[in-house]
Amino acid sequence: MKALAFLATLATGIVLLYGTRDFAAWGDAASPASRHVSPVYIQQAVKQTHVPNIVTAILGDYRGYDTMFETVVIYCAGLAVICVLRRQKT
Amino acid sequence: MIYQSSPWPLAAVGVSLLAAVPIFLSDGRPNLREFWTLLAGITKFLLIAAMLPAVLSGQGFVFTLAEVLPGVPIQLRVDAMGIYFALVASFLWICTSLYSIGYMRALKEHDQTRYFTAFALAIAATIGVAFAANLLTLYLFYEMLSLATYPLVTHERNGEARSSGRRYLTYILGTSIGLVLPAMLITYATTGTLDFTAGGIFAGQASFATLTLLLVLFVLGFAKAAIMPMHGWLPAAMVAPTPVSSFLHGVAVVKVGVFSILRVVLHIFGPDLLRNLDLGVIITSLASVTVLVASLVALTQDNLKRRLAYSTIGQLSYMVLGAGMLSAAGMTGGLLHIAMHAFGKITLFFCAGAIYVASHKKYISEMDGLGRRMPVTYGAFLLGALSIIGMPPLGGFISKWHLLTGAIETGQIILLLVLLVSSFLNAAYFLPIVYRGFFAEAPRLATVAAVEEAPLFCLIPLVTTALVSAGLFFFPGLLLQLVRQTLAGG
Amino acid sequence: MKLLQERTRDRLAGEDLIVRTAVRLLVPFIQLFGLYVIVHGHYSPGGGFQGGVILGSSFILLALAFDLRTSLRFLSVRVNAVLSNVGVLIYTGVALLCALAGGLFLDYSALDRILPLGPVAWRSMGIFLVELGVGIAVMCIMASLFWDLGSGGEMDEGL
Amino acid sequence: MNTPNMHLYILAAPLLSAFAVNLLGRVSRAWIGPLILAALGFSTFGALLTLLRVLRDGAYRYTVGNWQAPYGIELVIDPLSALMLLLVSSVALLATCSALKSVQNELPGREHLFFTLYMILVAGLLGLVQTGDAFNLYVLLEITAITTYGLIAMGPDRAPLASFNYIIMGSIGACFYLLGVGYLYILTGTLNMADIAGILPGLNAPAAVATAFAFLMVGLWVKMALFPLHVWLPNAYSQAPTGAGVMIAPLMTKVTVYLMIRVMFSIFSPGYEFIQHAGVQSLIVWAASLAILCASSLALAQRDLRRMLTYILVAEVAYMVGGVWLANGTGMTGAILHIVNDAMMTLCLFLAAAAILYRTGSLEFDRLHGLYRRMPLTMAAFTVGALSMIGVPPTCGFFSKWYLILGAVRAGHWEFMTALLISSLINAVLFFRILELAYFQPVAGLQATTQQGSGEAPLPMLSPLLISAIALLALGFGCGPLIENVIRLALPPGFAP
Amino acid sequence: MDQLLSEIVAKYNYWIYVVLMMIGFYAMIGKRNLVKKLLGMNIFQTAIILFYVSIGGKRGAGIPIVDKHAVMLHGVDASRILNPLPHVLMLTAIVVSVSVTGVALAIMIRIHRKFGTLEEDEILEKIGQ
Repeated sequence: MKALAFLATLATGIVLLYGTRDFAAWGDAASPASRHVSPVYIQQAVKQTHVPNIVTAILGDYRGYDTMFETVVIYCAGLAVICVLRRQKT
Repeated sequence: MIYQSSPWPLAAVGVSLLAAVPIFLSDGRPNLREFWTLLAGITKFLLIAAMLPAVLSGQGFVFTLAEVLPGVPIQLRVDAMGIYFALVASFLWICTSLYSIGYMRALKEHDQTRYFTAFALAIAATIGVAFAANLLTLYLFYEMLSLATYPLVTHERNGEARSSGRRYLTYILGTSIGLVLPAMLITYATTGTLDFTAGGIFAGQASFATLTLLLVLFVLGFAKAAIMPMHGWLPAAMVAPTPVSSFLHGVAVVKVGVFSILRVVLHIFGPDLLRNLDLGVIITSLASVTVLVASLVALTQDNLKRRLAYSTIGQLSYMVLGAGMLSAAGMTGGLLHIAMHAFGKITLFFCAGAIYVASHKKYISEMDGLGRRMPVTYGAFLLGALSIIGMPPLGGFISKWHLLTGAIETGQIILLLVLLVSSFLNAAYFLPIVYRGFFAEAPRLATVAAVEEAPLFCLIPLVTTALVSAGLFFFPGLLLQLVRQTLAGG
Repeated sequence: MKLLQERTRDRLAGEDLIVRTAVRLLVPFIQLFGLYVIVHGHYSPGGGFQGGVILGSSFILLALAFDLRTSLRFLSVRVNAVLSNVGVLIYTGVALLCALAGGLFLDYSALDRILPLGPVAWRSMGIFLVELGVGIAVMCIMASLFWDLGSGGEMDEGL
Repeated sequence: MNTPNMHLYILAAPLLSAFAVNLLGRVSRAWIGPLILAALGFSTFGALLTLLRVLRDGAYRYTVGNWQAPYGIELVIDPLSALMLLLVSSVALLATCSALKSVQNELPGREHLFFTLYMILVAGLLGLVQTGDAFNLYVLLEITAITTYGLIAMGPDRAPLASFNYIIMGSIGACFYLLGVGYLYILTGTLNMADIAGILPGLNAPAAVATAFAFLMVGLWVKMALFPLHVWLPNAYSQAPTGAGVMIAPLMTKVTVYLMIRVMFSIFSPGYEFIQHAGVQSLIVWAASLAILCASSLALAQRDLRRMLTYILVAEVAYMVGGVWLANGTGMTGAILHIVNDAMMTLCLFLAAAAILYRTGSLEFDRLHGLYRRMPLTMAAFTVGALSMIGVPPTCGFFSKWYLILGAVRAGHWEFMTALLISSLINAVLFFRILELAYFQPVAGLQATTQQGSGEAPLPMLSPLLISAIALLALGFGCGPLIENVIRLALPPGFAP
Repeated sequence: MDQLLSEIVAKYNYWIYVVLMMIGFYAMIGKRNLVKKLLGMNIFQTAIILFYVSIGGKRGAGIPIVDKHAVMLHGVDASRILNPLPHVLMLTAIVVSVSVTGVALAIMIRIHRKFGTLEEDEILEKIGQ
């Protein structure tokens, strides 16, 4: 069992590292991740939303749909805990 | 044959399907329930008879229920072959309904409502198979029949019924899912259609190996035809009440199996194709073995119904054998034997049931001298037995005759021998019953002395069927014409 | 009997007097800071989640320093439950309002048709609104998570 | 009614009703039923409209918050997702009718909590099927997961343990998926599925792309409980409260299979999976065949109706995965058709199980004796469901199986065909064993136990059951038009039934 | 060899997160104690968070909070500012991991109440008898 788990872990790690071969070096401002979408956020966010904190702008607006469900997630968590744990007054 | 779209086929199939509802609902009011049963039966027969003239004049009917798969709708189609089978089945349903009423009431059976409901469903499925326009539809009704008959086979609801019901389903469902379904799929994958077409649908689209495989799959897969080694369910199913055995395992279920095989041979493969590749030998060899072995086993059975069951297995293979000869006469014989054997065998089962009702005897060894107490029953039994043995002047003779000519035409002397030997065997296991009935010394027991004829409801049907199977010798015209049309590609 | 309870209560109080006093002093400031973090999320690190957690922590702190009942006095279970719903409802409500106002879902600028402040201003406004909702929801959930896990769902003494 | 936001109203209705249930439900139980039924009814109706619209005007994309595609989050409403919308909402609607009753019975005083989670779960599923954004998919996946954890943990004694194992496995699946998305993000700098699909072909990063694909797939397979990653499912689904089981069991796995199809054809392309990695493709079909056999034979070992059904569910998942990976239109059609059919079959069977449980108080095989006499309608519906699972025409199960096997034949994957046939036979054994038990009278000893609670289940549980049974037949007869008019359009480009 | 070394040096952030991930993953599937499983899950998620955040990194770039007016007047050089998107995503991921942890803890309390232990083996044998 443990050996199996260890092998699985090892395999996962190796595959993940193997995958990093094609990545740009860390902190490279020219990496695709920094070139494709994010520059637009950085340049446009303020103009489009009047919010200097770009993270907030993306969180609240560009990806607001995500954030909405994120709120629902934590709401569910609270609720689930109540369901599972809290004693109901009957 | 030209087909015109019309709801007649649907009506013919649906009437007993609908009848199942009122039959089920009128639980506890036997007379009303039986009224529905008979009404449905007669209506169905009349509907089918009404379509007969048109079919004879080369005019078929077709009705499409739903377009389920590209090129393969769920479709009903009335052609000569279909109506031939439907006619026989629906006529015998009426007789059986009458007989069941007498039998069930005489024995005060339990759950008669469920019994008659399932019966109605079963006949609907049978006619559905008869009128199926393609393999998928046939498969659909074939499965429906298997399921509808399960409650009938297990009617007794005891341990024995349970185990034989399990056996029944294992054989029937196992083969249909395990063999027929893949065969059907491969056929569809190669030809792109499943329609029954005169002359077959493989126009040189499949290799010899594929065709051989498919043929074996189909012939063994339709286990209702009880080709050995797929016959095990039939004797087991004899635990059912006698009307069930007589109708389903004398006529509907088993004949559906044979009918399906004939359909496949005639309208999926096509005789010419099989003849050219001479694949017929596969069928004939399987069938001949079954014929002989089954007849031999029948000799050893003391339980009357089991003996009849094994005789049925043998007789069914006659029909398959006829189809396997792939010669005009042979196939005529095969097709004709469906009807002839149906009338003969149902008479025999009716008699067995009547004997049971009257004397509660199952075993042949106990039946000494019974014939003198119930001459009508035994007379009918004699007629039925002779017909199946193939004596003139009885219907069985005609079909046997054609089979023999077919064997000679194709020049396969072995088949000729098989037929003759098995006919002797038939005589050997039927006639002693009659002999003991009439001439053997009855044991001085109150049980035998007290016996007299079964109730009228039981007698009328069995006399009728006996007379019909005699009449078919003199007036086979209609059936012959239908068979000829079928073979002419109707 | 009651007197006895009173006394034990006092003695307990005697033991961690400093902590309790400190907490009493701290809590208002913590809550104030939490609000600030929520509100000022536009201009500085922060936002609904961070602020909400800080607010929630203030109640957790109360429960830790005093006991669960005390923190329930400040934020009762019922109010908590209602507020958490309100928080999420604010978010989904705004989102839906945008759609009902004739725009697309979550398109704050569509709210301009209801109250004209200018589409871009409305985007900023909308973000503020939803952050507020998030803050409320997160605060309540954090508190109730702690209560339940801390007291095993009993919602009294606990710990 | 035909606004551009329809599909989001479909999603919002259950969400808002969840909050409403939580607020009003604690005031009075009477609110719960009407609220959620109204919400789900609306969703079903809206989903129908959406589907019709998509079939009329073709697929359309929707930018949430009116931000253009790669910057905002994009929703994709194509025939497939519209079909899934309708499936999810209608199945949920039917399941809810029965759940209302059984929850009232099993979790008295906690209905409002249960149904809040329940409705959020429905909303999450509805969101999952329409999102076109790889990360948004993860968030919604987690919503459905967390609600499911909660619902399952509400079950009787051993449920929490099952739920905990589910949490661990589910989190592994989600994390793997997230890693895959991360790799894709590093390579492409975007999270929008269509955008990624546009960029990937031009990339020269085989290792990273393969890693990303592998992790996305494995993550989803864990979530959909593809054998041998299924270990969490049987316990979780059979321990869950009945009310939760009737909805989770039919929908969760199917939606995850749908997500796999999404990822395979919206982010990656058939060319990538089936041509560049043909070896992997046939390997997975083999794996699926083995999975089918193992899961089916495991089902044989079960002595409890619901546990048996869960193992059949695992086998069915392998059906669909195999069907998709057959890499031809027929198999794909079979898989998509089976998503619909299997959802209905599972619903029907679980509803029947719920009804039986409600009456007999147990699903042990020994307790099923003589059910045909005591609850004929329930058993009739159960029989239809069973026949559909076995694949007997004209029930819908036959036709999806037909397409799957036909696809296997055309792709020359005989092992898959054999596996499907054998599992049909095993299903036949499984179900007729039960039907036999239910058909024959109890043996003397059990007389006492089976006497209690005779008669049909109450109408709220019976009616959805009967409707679903009829739906099975309707889907069977209507499968031709369904494929012609819907599924043909739902297939990825370049595939035909 | 040194090519590999330079690879590693250039991308050591990935190595770190992979090692963390492996620790967490092993704990999740290898350990028999429920608490350890849960901790493993948290480590796993932390690893993923590190991974994502490190994606956003740019050498010598500032935090993604800009001076409103400056940007309004004359835009901003994107290469001078960190990539904000991964941070947003990770906010979500953090919330999710918190929620899951909460639920898991609650369930664990239930389990402990029922079985009096959190060792999987003991629980299983308790179920056994």
